This record gives sequence, structure tokens and C-alpha cells, in this order.
Amino acid sequence: MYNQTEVIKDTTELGPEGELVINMGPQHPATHGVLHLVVTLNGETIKKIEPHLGYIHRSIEKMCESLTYRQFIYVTSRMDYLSSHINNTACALLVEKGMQIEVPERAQYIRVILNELTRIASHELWLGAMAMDLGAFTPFFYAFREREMITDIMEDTCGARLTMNYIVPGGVMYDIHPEFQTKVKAFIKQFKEKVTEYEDLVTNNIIFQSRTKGVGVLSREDAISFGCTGPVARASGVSCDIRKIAPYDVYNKVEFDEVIETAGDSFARYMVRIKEMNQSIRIIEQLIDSIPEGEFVGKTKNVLKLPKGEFYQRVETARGEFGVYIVSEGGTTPHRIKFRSPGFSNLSALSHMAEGSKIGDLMATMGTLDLVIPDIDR
Amino acid sequence: MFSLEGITTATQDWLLIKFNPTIALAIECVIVILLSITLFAFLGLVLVLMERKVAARIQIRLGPNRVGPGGIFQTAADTLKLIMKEGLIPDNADKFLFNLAPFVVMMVAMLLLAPIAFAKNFQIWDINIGVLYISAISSLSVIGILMAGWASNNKYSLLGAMRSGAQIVSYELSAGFAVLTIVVLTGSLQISEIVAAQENGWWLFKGHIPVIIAFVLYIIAVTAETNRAPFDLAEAESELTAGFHTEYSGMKFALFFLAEYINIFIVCAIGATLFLGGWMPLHIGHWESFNHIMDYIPSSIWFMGKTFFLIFLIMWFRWTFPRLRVDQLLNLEWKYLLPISLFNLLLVTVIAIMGWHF
Amino acid sequence: MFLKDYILDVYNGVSSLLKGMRKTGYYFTHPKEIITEQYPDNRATLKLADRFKGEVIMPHDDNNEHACTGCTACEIACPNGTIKVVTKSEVNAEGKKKKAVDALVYRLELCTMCNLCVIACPSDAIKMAPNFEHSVFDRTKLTKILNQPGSKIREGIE
Amino acid sequence: MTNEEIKEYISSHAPSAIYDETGEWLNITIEATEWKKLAATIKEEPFQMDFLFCLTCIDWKTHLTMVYHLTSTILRHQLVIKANLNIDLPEINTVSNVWRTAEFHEREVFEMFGIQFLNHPDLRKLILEDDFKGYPLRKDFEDPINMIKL
Repeated sequence: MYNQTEVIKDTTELGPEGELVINMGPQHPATHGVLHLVVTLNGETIKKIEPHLGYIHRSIEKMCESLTYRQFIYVTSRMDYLSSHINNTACALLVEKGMQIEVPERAQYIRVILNELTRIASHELWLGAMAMDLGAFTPFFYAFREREMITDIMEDTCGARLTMNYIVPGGVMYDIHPEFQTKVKAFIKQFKEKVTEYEDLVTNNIIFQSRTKGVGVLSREDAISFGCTGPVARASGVSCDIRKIAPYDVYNKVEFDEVIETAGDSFARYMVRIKEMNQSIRIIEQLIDSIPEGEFVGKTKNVLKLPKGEFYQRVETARGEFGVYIVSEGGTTPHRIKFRSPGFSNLSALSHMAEGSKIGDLMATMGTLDLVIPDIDR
Repeated sequence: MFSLEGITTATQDWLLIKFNPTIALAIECVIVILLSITLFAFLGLVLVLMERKVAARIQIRLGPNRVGPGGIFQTAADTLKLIMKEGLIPDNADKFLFNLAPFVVMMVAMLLLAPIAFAKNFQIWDINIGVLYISAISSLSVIGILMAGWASNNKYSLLGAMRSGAQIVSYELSAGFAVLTIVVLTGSLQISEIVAAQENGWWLFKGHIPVIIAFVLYIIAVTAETNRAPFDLAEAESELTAGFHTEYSGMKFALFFLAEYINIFIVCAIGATLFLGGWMPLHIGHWESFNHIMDYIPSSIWFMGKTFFLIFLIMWFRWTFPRLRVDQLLNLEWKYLLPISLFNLLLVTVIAIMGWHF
Repeated sequence: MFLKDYILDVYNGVSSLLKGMRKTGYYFTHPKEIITEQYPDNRATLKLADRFKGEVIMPHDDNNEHACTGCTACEIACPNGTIKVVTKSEVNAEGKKKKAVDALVYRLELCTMCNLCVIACPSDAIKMAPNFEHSVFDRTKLTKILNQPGSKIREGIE
Repeated sequence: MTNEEIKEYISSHAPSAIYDETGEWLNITIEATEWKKLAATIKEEPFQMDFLFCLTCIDWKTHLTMVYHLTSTILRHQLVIKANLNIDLPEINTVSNVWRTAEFHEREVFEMFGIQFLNHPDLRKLILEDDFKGYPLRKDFEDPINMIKL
């Protein structure tokens, strides 16, 4: 990453005025992957944070330039692997929009249900990982117990637990599993019972509250300026839910609230995600019994060719706004593809949020930003 | 009735018959050293296994269950692995201090073993300032930690050691005041007398509110003093990777690990002695038959039972709570625990002077 | 009231902590809630989802016949070049020359289990199998030839 | 705000702007030199384009095109601004002082396409190594070692 002289300077010499430069990452328990933060400290107080990215950069955008419009969808699962369904949906929606493919209603319902399940699974994992960042190990296991039910449902229907690749242009790859509905209902029942556990263990805990309240504050103006989306922006009072602004699939048919908090601190971000899980449950409850009969995939041509032009599709992943931008020359492969990942913009606000706080606050801030490094690096 | 007291007196008598007193004393010393080292090793293995099992049960897992029945040899296997590992010394580290630090921490833990009464009349050294001795020696462990943090030439270690220093120095106060509460009530610093004073009832159950407060304070303070979650800032896995022992590997790491668990055992043993009556059996008022049955349980089992109950309590804390931040940790001590314990000490002193206690 | 707030602070803090301890204490005393799966021990009873995408296989029937025509649709559909179809010309019963599959080379180490080849196959000759214990000591063993030696195409499949 | 009003307003600030309404959103192609002034203008009233949600570049082999996707969190309208750059000397003014998210996005575009963002506060490589040669997302990029030819 650096040339040799810089490394030595970074690790052995004190900076001006007794500053201490530590390399947090690429292997560090709290960076959840291979994020590298060069943190300048003054005692315990953070003076500057500089992210260094690229440890898991696979140049997916370049790869996609040589893949057809059917093939490139699977790659997007490998970006934000916790919301792979939603990423896949974004790509499928873009191809459908470009080629005016009609998507059967059944497929739309299935997509929305699976997207919301993915969102819950992602938030569950985040909850566990964040509690772990703050030193509480046990909620991780409780959160994973519920997440396991979702991955089982995914395994039944999609055949995979993490990188599903279940969404295809025109619908979904195959029909839902016969037991899908009963299993989802069982999950909803258990989730509603167990969600109080998180309140006892985490939300109401005095230590947790004092660790997160007033920590990593991001004002509304800054959230907009830094391009933050998703729960990070909504905790700062920015209304930015793509499911509300530009509904896709059947989101305009369901009732749900956009969760908005105004404090902008780590606790607000935490609360937004917890409440969002409940909203997701609400969406699933509305749809699960009324999945219409019919085809699960629309009629598509064998070879997909996007017309010449530019297409942009925005969706709301668990982390925020995910955008796919395709410039097509009319061939079977895109000329240029750009993925606008939510984590990348959210990360850029980290330095601003954590400056002047303690190392422990950095963990709380980073935990509530919910960074997924492959999503940032792409 | 089985009693450790009988064994010790028999051994001593036999030694005095066979040898002259000086040699007998020397042999006794050797026996004590061997016994305490054995106890150390045994406690290390048991406590680590217990921690893992408790954590597993709380976290709806099974825990270690592959080595031996129910995984009871897991820690022995781990120790074997750690012994075989290479002890790395980082570049530019202060080699002498780096190697010394784990032994300092370990020695402090060993010294603390001396005044603890494991059973009726089964004590290495019934020093007349026992409680003071414990308070004095236990604060030495911070030196070992600071040494380790500084000598490692690692910034994480240094940060961890500094945190640990601030933390232990602060929480010594509350722990000390909590201990003083009992000393004031008993009127003695000697462990055996403190235990003897609880013959009619343990201090915790005698119904003195200041004692109950002192007990809570003591548990919080010693949790912090032993660097256990929620006060494990010196290690703070998610912040400082492993804190002061980041650079240690192999047996030197194992010594730190062992010292941590021995320290827990010792502070819990002292807690049990001060508040839960040490080896005293549970006696309830005038239920003669009940008291008699309780007397039949050997005193060593009473002592170990109480100690392990407190150890379990501390483990329960660890697997439930998130970690505090460093400034909150010091806030908690200086703004909450210290005023409360000062007030508490004042209260108990008034009670003792007025003779309201029983 | 400073003192009242102070005491209330302490009380609320401690009660919130006790609530959490009650929860973990509940799980400690209820071993029935343990969810660990003892994987290598429960291998006999382990049941994966039918649709689990573990590897691509080519089902053969009792006569050692498969349904692959060697049309290379799967090869074209594959995003990472996992599948390579080697074809040969075969003379069938009516004396006509016909393209047939010689070897369907499948490289498991490149496969991402995206299922596109299965969807693309016009004669349903390949499918995903719910196997997951793929680890081998030699990487070359991951390159498999899916059609069994001596197998031929089933009658009536074009 | 209708497209006509936007066009009228933009024309008064960037006279050479070319409009394209075929896509989902209004596309405006401007001169690179006009961008600095225009960016500061459209963030304020009456457009309030306060949210830069996508910033990227396209390599057309003959020239490069910077693409800025903008939206307003208040008025909820979208706008796409494009600027064509010379492939031999791609230079454009930074907008990181207007939208701070651009700082990271511009660093990414800088290393992937080699575009110089004038007045950028910290234009260093973000993802690639410091001594990396070449611009990976350009069409003429060849990597003989790491590229897998299937």
C-alpha cells in the first residue's frame, strides 16, 4: 500500500505534538473485513482518520463489462453480500426497465418478501456484530439464531444461504418452495417473541446507552452533503427511503413507515435499524398470504440486448441507496457499468463523525455505520 | 469428619519428630510451594474450562466438548499447545522487561495466596495484617501490566497498559473502602479473626445495609481490578485487538492468561472470606438440627462453594454486558463508586462506634 | 433535586443491568435452548434443502445414459468459464452424423453456484446437487468430467 | 420544477449546455470549464440539488465523460450533468467543496480514469497502491499478469 519509507515513519516515530499514529486494520477485530484506517491519536482522543481501501477490490465494474446482462447479476451478490437479493433485484429491475420486460405479479411479490427477509437478516447480523464491537458477545448468538431461520428459508427457496442469485431479468429463477409461507410465518412469530430480548440485553442497557448516545453525531446537513443514505441518513432526519421515493416492484402496494430519527448519533442509527426490522416484518405480513398465482418469470428473449442509452436504477438495500448505472451501446454486454454503493459514501463521513472522540467511540460509530467492506471496495 | 486441619497437624507433628525444627520448616515450605503451584495449575485449567462452559451455556452453545468426556481435558490440551508454541519477541522490544512482565504478574498472584484461609485452620500464613497485605500486594499487578505494555513496542499494548494503569489505580480505592467496611465491623485485619467473627452469621446476611452496599461495590471494583468485562478495557478485544498482551505468544501469553484467572479466584476468595464467612458453614438462628447438618459439610467445600459462586457471578457479568468507554469507566469510579463507598464507610463507622451492630 | 436524580440514575442503571442478567441467566438455566448442531456427528441425519446448490452433476439412468446433447448452452451461459464442453461427431443408428458430447468438463473450483447453466440447459441434462463436502487435498481433483465413461445420450432427446 | 424551467435557468448560467430528454431524467452536457460555477449555483435556490448520489466517468475511447447524478432531498427532482473531457489531458474542477461526498468519489475516479480534479483537497489514490501504473477502468487498460483470459 505504501512505499517502504512511509511505513517505517508511520509505525515508529511520534508525530508532531505527541501524536500517535496507529494502523487500525486491515486485520482488526472491529473493522469487519479488510478496512484499513490510519488513525491519528492524541492520547485516547482521535484527531484524524484516514481510510485506505482496496484490500478486497475486485474491479467488479470492469468484470461486468465482459459479462452479459444475464450473467452480471450474480457478481453483484459479491458486493454487499448481506443484501445480495436486493443488489440482484436492482440489476434485474434495470434490465427490465431497459428492455421493457413485463414482470409477473407473483415474481414481484416474491421479490419484495425476499428483499425484506434479506433486510432483516442483514440487520440481525449487524446487531450482533455491533454489540460485539461494544464488548457484548452474547447478543451476537441470539441475533444469529433468528438470522439462521431466514437463511434456512433462503436455502429452501433459493438453494443458497448468502449469495443467492435467485433473481433473473423478468422474474425469479424458480418458484418458491411449497413450505415457504409456513416457514416465513413461523419466523415472524419467533421474531416477535425474541425481539424483546434485544431490548433487555442491548437497547435498554445503561452501558450500551451511554456508549452510543451522543456519540458519532452526524447533522442533517452533513448527512446530505456526505451523500449518506439508508439508516445512517435517516437517523439524522433525512428522508431518503427509495422504497418510498421511487417505489419498485410492489412497494407502492404495501403500507409501511419510513423510520426517521433526528438525533443523528449512534443510538439513533441503532434505533432506526431496530424499528426498520419491525417495518420489514409488517411488509412481509401484508404480502405473505396474498402472493398471487401465476407465472414466476416473464417472457424474455434468449439473448438480452439493452438498447443504446443510459439507465439508472436505485433500490434501498439494508445499508442505503444502491444504484446501478449502465451505459449501453446496444450490445449484449454493457459499455460501462457503475455501482453506486451505499457503504462508500457512508464511510466518507466516518472521519468527520469520529474526530475528537475516543477510540471506544470510533467502534460505536463504525459499528452503527454498518460497513460491509466488499461493498465499499467493489 | 474429614478435615484438612487434621492432615496438616499430622504432617507437622511427624516432621517435628523426624527432623529438627529448622529442617522441618524448610520441608514444610517446599510442600507449601509445591501445593500452591499445583493449585495454580489446577485452578487455571478448571477456571478456563468453567468460563468457556458458562459462556457457552449463556450463548446457547455447547462449548468445548471434544477432548475428553464433556470436553474436560480441553484446557489441558490448550496448555499443551501453548507450551509447544514459540515465544516470539518483537523487534525493538525491551527483551528483559518483555520476558519479566508475565512473571511479575504471576508472582503477584502467587503472593496473594498466602493469607487466604482455604478451610478451618488451613492457611499458609495467618498474618495479623492480612487484609492490608492483600490490598497492598494486589495493586502490584499493575506494574507487570505496564511493563508488558511498554516493553512490547506496540502502540496497542501501550494504550492498553495505560488504560489498565488508570483503571486499577482508581478501582483500588473502592475495593479498599469496601474491605475497610468489614474491618471496621470486625475490628481486626487478620483473616482468621474476620472469619471467626462470622460464626453466628455471615456479614452479608446479618442485615447490615452498609455491608450489602459494600459487597456490591466490592464486586464491581474487583471486576474492574481484574480487567474483566465490562471493564476489560486493557484488553478491549474490538478496540485494541488484545491490549497489553498483543505481542505475547506461547507460554508467556499463557502466564498472563493464568494470572488473570488466578486473580479472579483470589479476589473472589477474599470476597467470600469477608462477606460470606469464608469457610464458615451456613447457620440459621436457632435451628440446631439444620446447623448441625451444615457443620457436617467440610469447611473446605464451603469455602470453595462460596468462591466459585462469586466467580460465576463475575463470569455472568462478562457475558452479559457491553464494555464501558475509558472516560465512563473513570466517571463510574470517581463520580459514583467512590462517593458511595466513602459515605458507606462513614455510615458503618458510626454504626461500629455506637455499637449498633451485632 | 440533585440527590434524587443521582439516586434515580443509579437505580435505573442497576435495574437495566439486572434485566439483562435475568435474560442471560434464563438461557444459562435452560439448556434446552441450545441450538448447536454437532456437524460431523449428525451427518447421518443431516438433511440439506433439496434445492441446495452444491455442485453441478449430470444424472445418469440405469442404462448409463444421460440427456446431454452437447449443445454448449451451459458453456455460453456460464459467467466464469467453469464448464467446457468437448464435442465429438457420432454416427447414430440411422447412419447420420450427429454432434454429441465427448466430455463435459466442470471445474468446481471456479464455480459460483449461480445456477445459470442449469436454467440454460434445453434438455435438463445437468442439475444442482446438494453436496457440500468438496474439500480435497489436490486441486486437480476439483476438475471433473460430468458424463460417466461409456455413457451415451438417451433415446429421443434432441 | 419542469424540465423547461430547468433548461431556461441552466442556459442563463451555462450558455453552451446541450439537453437530452430521451432518458429517465434530464441530461445536460456542459463545458468542463463552466462546471465550477454551475455546481455552486444549482445547489442553492431554486434547484436545491443538495444530494450528489452518483459520480462517475465513462471512457468513450475518443473522450471521457464525467457524469454527475444529482437529486434534491427537498424538491425530489433528479438531474444528470455531463461534461466531456479531453482524453489526453482530462481536467475538471472538483465539486468536493459543494458536495463533500464527491471527495471520495473523485479520488476513485482519479485513480480509475486518471482525471485530474483541480482544487481537490486531497487527490491521492484511495483504492490502488501508490505506485500503480495505468488507469484500470479505461478501455485501453491491459494487465498482462492479473487479467484472466477465458
